[in-house]
Amino acid sequence: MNSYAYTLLIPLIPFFVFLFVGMAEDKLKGKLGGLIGTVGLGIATFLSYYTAFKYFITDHVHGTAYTSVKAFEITWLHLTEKLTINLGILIDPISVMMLIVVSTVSFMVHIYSLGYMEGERGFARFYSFLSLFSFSMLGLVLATNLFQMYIFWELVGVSSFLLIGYYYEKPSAFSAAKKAFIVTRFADLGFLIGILILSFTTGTFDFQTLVDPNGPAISSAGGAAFMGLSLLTWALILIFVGGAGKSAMFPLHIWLPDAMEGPTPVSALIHAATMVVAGVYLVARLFPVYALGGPVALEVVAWVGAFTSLFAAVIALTQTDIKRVLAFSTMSQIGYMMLSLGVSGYGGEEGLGFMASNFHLFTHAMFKALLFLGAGAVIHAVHSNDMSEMGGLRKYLPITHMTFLIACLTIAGIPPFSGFFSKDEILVAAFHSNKILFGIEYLVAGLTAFYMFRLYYSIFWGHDRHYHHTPHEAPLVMTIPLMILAFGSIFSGLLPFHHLVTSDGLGFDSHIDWMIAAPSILIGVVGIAVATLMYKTENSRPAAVAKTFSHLYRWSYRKFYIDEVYLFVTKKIIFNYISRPVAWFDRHIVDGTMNGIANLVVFCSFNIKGLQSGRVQQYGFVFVSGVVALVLIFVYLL
Amino acid sequence: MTLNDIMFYLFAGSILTFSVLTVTSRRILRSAVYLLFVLVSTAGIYFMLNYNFLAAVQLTVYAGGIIVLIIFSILLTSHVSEKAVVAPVRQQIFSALATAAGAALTILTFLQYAFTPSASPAVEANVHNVGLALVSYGRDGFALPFEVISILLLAAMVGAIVLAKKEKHLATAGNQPKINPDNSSKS
Amino acid sequence: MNILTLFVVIPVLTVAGILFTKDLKQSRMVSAIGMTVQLILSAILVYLYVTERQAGNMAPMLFTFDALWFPALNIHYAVGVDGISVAMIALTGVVVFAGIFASWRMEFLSREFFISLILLATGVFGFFISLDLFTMFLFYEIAVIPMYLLIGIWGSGPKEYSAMKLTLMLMGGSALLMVGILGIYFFSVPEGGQLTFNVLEIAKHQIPIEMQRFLFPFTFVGFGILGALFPFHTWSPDGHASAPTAVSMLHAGVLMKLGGYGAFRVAIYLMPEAAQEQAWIFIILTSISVVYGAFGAIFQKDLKYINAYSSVSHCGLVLFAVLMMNQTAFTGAVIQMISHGLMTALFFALIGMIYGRTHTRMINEMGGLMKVIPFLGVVYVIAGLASLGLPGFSGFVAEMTIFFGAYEHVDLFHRVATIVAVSSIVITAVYILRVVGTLLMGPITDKHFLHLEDANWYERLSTITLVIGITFIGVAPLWLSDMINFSLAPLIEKLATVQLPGM
Amino acid sequence: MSLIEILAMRNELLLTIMAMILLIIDLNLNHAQKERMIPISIGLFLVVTLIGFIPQPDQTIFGGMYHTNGLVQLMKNILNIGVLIILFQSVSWLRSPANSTKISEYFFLLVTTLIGMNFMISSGDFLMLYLGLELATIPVAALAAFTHFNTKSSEAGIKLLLSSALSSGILLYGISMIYGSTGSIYFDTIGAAYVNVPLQVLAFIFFFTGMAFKISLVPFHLWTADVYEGAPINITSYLSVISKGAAAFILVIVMFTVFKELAPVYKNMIYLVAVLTMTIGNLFAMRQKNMKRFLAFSSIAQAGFILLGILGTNKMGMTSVVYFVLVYIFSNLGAFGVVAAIAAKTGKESMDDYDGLYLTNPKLSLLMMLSMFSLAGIPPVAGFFGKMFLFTSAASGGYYWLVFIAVLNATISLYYYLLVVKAMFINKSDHPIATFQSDGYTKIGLMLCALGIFVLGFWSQVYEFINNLSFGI
Amino acid sequence: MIDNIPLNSFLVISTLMFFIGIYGFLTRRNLITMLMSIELILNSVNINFVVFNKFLYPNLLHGHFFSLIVIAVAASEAAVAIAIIINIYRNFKSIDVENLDQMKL
Repeated sequence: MNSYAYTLLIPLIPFFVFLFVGMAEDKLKGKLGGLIGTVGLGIATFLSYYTAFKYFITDHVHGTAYTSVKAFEITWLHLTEKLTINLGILIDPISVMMLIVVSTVSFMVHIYSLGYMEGERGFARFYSFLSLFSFSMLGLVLATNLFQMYIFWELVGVSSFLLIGYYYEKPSAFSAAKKAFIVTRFADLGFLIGILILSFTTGTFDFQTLVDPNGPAISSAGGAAFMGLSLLTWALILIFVGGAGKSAMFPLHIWLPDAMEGPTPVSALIHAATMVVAGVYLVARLFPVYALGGPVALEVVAWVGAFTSLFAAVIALTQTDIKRVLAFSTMSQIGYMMLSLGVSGYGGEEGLGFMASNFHLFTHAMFKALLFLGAGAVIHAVHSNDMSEMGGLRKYLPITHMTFLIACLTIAGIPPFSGFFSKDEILVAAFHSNKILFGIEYLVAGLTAFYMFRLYYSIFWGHDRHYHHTPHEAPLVMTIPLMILAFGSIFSGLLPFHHLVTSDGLGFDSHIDWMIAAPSILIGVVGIAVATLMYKTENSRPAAVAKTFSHLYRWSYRKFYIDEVYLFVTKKIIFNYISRPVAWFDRHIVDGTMNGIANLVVFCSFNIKGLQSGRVQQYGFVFVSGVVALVLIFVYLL
Repeated sequence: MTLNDIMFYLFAGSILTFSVLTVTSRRILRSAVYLLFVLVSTAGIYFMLNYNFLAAVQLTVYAGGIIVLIIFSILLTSHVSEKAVVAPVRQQIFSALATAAGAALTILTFLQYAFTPSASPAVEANVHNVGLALVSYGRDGFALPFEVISILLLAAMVGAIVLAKKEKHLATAGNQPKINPDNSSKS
Repeated sequence: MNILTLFVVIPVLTVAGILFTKDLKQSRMVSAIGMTVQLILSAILVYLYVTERQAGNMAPMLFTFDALWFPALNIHYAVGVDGISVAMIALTGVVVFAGIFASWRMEFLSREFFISLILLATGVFGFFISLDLFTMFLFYEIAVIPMYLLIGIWGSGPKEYSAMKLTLMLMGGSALLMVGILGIYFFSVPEGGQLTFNVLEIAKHQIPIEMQRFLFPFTFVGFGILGALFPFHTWSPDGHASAPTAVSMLHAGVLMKLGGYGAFRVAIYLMPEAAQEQAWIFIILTSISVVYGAFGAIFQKDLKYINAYSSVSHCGLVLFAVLMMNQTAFTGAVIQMISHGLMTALFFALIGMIYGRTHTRMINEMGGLMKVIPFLGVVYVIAGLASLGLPGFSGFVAEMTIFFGAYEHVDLFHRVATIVAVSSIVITAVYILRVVGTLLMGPITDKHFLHLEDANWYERLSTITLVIGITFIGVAPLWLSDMINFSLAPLIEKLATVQLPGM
Repeated sequence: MSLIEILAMRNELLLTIMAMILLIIDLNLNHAQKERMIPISIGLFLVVTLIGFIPQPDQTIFGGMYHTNGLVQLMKNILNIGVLIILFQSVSWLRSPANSTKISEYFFLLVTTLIGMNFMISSGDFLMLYLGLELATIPVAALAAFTHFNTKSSEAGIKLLLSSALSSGILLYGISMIYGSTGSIYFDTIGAAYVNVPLQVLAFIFFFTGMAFKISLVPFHLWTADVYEGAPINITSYLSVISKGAAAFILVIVMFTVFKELAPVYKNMIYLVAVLTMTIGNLFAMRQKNMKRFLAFSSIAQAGFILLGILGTNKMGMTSVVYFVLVYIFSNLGAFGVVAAIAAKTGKESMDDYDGLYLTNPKLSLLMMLSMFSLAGIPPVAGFFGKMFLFTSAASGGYYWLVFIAVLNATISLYYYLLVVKAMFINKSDHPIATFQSDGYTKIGLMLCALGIFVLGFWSQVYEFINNLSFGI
Repeated sequence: MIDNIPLNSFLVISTLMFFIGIYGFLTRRNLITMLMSIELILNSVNINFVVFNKFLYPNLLHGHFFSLIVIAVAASEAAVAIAIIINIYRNFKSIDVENLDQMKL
């Protein structure tokens, strides 16, 4: 026990809230369940902020590196002689940072949902699931070892599943949940195999041991090779597959757009701010191992990140469902973070990418949550997700409009909003590493600005649509979180991340490189300008553009047909070409053999009945023949 | 060749011939008579072997008793002139093959074996010795089988009587429940 | 009286008690009382066992009792438990208890039903406490045969066919087993010694390696058939599909575990050399089992078939782990047995309850049930999640232990096999979610479903007992794994001494 | 020879006296009084059975022709108990008008066959063996043909008699060769002189087939089904249980003593015959619908299992054979008893008629089920132990594959035994056999069977007792 | 008396007779002739016993008595057989063995 032991409460409070609200669901009338959940999370949030304050400020001796602290640890299960699964709490810069992100966004969503989910059937259930998610996510970020992370990783997956499938009576909602679960589960397979390899290569799960640059884990990197790469590299790539699944990296991203079937606060919490960055967090967590033990793996991370960011941005250009646009934008931004990690080196200035990635993670959480909650407020008002059914909403929803605009500017990387700072760091890191990646990111920055403002204009500008009833601003309980998050979006860029969250715990100085920043601002502005031109007022330009690039447009609109490919693989290949034959094989070959044996016995039984003819002379004949045969065999043959 | 030899071959020939005739003759009554000849010839061999008592028993019990019984029953169950139905050729051939194989194997085995006669002095099978053995209960005495055979004969007698006994009440009782309806088991 | 003997005596007394009952109410009451006592006794046994171990008793088997039964053949009634058997007994206690309540409304020939059910349980308990191969085999068969009546009389669908198939295949398995056991018996001691059936005695000596090579496949496959080893698993889908609820529960939950337990306790423990040599064949078969069962389950439409195939997959994992022959994998195998026992019993209980309401087991004829029977729906989801290996439930612990144990082998063959087995977790997710989605989610497909009633008290009791078991192990597995681990020591020592030429 | 020595034959003597008493009493009864014979006979037989349990020293009398020891006496007691149960079970059949005039003849013939068997298993030479065998067969043929009006009965009788005459002819021929090659008919003398030469092997085979006929081993079994079906049911159970048990017993004794030098040869032969017997018996039994015929074939398969015990050629083998016979008597008589009880009341003996029996006659069904399980070798009933020990003794000879085949066959046999269980418990019937009450005698008979089926397995002293009396090669 | 005749001649005769009897048993359709075939078989056995006794072991009379007993057994067998045959004749009005196949499968 040490001075951080109280942090145990941070995940446990939501857990008990989950148990209580979940079991007493029927008994909790009205908003009681929600209130309990919100209060519980409020406490957890407070404790998180206290921890951050304590860790970064009070307990930190200036100029020294941030050390990781094991606040708590118990043995959960002995696996092998060496490997033991522990459950505990690890406090270090990135976990504390994530603690802030998770608890803040979660708390906001809790408050927001009091309004948004009002009157829904199963209101308490919603809150119990939210608490479960918060518990799992907090457990994940606080994990002391890889296996604990995997445990909570799975729990996060299942809470995401439950929340996406919240409207379980809607078949699309459930199938989206199922898809999310299965795709991430598939990715987790990689994660698990990665853990198997890693743990048997290094002999430990523990993060502190694993990431020690001088520890056994990294030094054993030169171990046995398999197909040209060391086992450690394979392990890291497989672990990244797990991360890629959760973080919706190409090609495991397909679940994320569908996940928007869940209630919007859920999308904000899980599919924008917290769970989807778990992959980033995972790589960041193991960053020293990646950087020192498996540079090849890190390269894979970079390229996958870069490709995903471009790919998602291109799709986002053409989507009409506002939540999907946001979802693809999330993918794109996470791609940024991955890329940033991928181009980073270990220690000091080299670790700029690492810092930038975490920085972007942090700011992104704020503005993306804001965007989603804002979108939620819009949907709340017009009861539709479709852009074409929106327009001119700025006068009905002033607060939402303002906050949404702030978020858009932030994501477009316009200074002085926070997104500018974090994105700039990423671009710098990429620039120093690989020019192609850097180029891609420039392009993506422009695309981002364009599609965000396309979204913005489509919703809030243009003329009114035929609304069922006049849209009205959301209640205070929903707008306050918007405002808080907007505040965060604006100002979180000012946090001195390069002093707080670095690859080796030591701070370094960083400044804005205007040679890179200026063009990026310019690209952002161009993007906004084009969007303004095309979408501020209704005109024929978008259609013309779409027509000009009709192929590209259609491919983008259909998300490059990846879903269809998946459908083909799952429905056709797995169901029809594997499962059906297996079932057939089982019924007809395996079972058929067993039945065949039985039938053979019956067949024999029917075919020897001639022996029993009822004729005593035949009996005698058989008798005598039997005697003769026995004599022949045993007297003369043997 | 002595007279004994001739006698032996005569008996042997008649045994074999009449045996074959017994099992091939199509007239049942004739079969019975052939069987009688076989049995009598066998008795002749017993006489030749000096087992007079046994020969006498053979003649009285076998030839006299059993054959008479058989002939009576033949007369009861068939007409004298009736020709027996012959078994199908297939059955005959297979039976012949099996029995021929059996006979060949058995004879072969017999011929292979070197029988060694006992060196002990012979005991004459006269009535005195036979009688003595039949009532002696020590080693080589046959009192026990002799007693047991009486039970067997009694049992056979009772059995035969019980089977042959006409049941008066059954003749009239047409409504007697049949335990085994004849068609029930033809499955 | 020895506490272990009570495990056989109480069911027998219960059966005797049921004989005097008149109707359903009385007979189920007697059964419930008997099996509650049994459950409590299991709990006491776990407690006593743990205390005894903590007190430093290092004997391989505790609470032993030994009575000479057939002196001529040196057959004993020998009982004793180690951590593994204690765990299995506890599992059996829970499942049987839940099974009784799941069949609370067995109207037709209720007395006979409960008698058969409890006889089955007697066999299972007896099997787990036995140290003597003869009594073990005896109890094994006692456990199998009531199955025939239970499925044949109270089953549904092609029940006669299924019952016959199941019984005959399992008896075919016992044919193999018989050869194995007799072979072990005649080579149990070095030439000239007093032959013995006692497992502990036999383990002290090495059975000649040539005999092991001959006997191991017999023994292992013999038990494997009960453990649904591919390709001898086909009794399982049909049998489960036709069996009444409680019987499926007991069968999949407990009876199939006899296979895994036996394979471990007899085949591997007594013939480690041959096991090492021949393991690869069975590893291939069990790997196939694991994946094949899961793929088979995807395609099924009948809830029970789905679960039956899933059992093939999960039980395949048990045998897979047993064949990995190291401490971790063994521990995993035992936990998996318990975990699967609880989960699958829960599944079958739920399926029975749902079937009792909707009168169909075809998933495409159902839908949206979550709304009308939320309790059963939620528990079904819990069972599903447990089955697909979610942390917090027992399945996760078991699977992870197995995977880590299996991966401990450094050679490529074992590792590839492990990865094949690991991949089943995704396929499992696919079919579980497919069922949950079709069955519980979505709109209500049939308006008759609107009038369905949610679970009764006895159904709740039955399911909650099992859920508690699953989560308890899932959340706090350490005590269980330590209990098992300790008991594996003799076997591990034995395996460590195995020297094989050319391996 | 003193009186004490004569008393060694007390079973045979008592039975003979009983037979005579029956004949004499019968002469003094008119038609209406014939039924009185039932309690008298059963009472007398009970006395004989009880006396059989008085311990007795081992004796060899008549110069070795007759010997008795603990094992033989035990076997006689087993047979006595079996016959006693059969007597109980035959009462209701005897009371039917068709048979009521022949009650004392029935008892008389049954007792004489039992005398024959007693002599057979006590025999110390081939003459007594043969004589016992015939005494045990000829009256049974008369019994099989007992029901006049039933053509099947007569058919069964003549088939039994002719087949058995053929088989005993071959057996006799074998004995003549044995005599020719050894010069003696006494077991002890022959045993010392018997070696593995062609003639003696041939003689042994002839002898063996004759015995195999009695035990109905394949391919010498074909008479069994027809005779069992045609004969009155009590005679069928007598044939399938008592005759078979006695013959199996003496076969084991002879093989272990007289022909022990031939063991290497006859083990192979028994292997072959055992496999054939079990398999063919099972294959036939599978399809039978007539319960008697069904039990006939099942008893053929059971005989195959008995051979497994011989293969051990050791003490364990003999013990297991005797033990199996004991268990088998109770199991099979339980089954036959139920069939007989139902046939006596309803005249039905097809398996289809048994549909839904449990609902109307639960006790009979339960006993039937227990018997079936016992025959199939399912624990906890005694049959399991019987089979298990037979397998053990076969395994002790190293015949693992044979054990495997045997257990597979046991599985097949389980199939058809379960068919009966299925008919009674699972099948539904529109016209089930109505609920009925059997008479007291039948009930006692059935209860004895149930008791035996349950107790013999768990009560290990029985096995120990036998084991202490047994011997091996 | 006939010591100069080899033992094997007798054995061949008896063996042939034995198998002729069996052949008769297997082919004769009439129950009574089957019975007669049985008598042939028994008779051949008797010859064997007697000849063995006389030629090989004349010191004791085992074979002789065996034959004697066999004759008696044959008689009782025949008695019962004929009783049954007559019974059958009453029922079937025929004693052809081919008619006796009410029970088969």
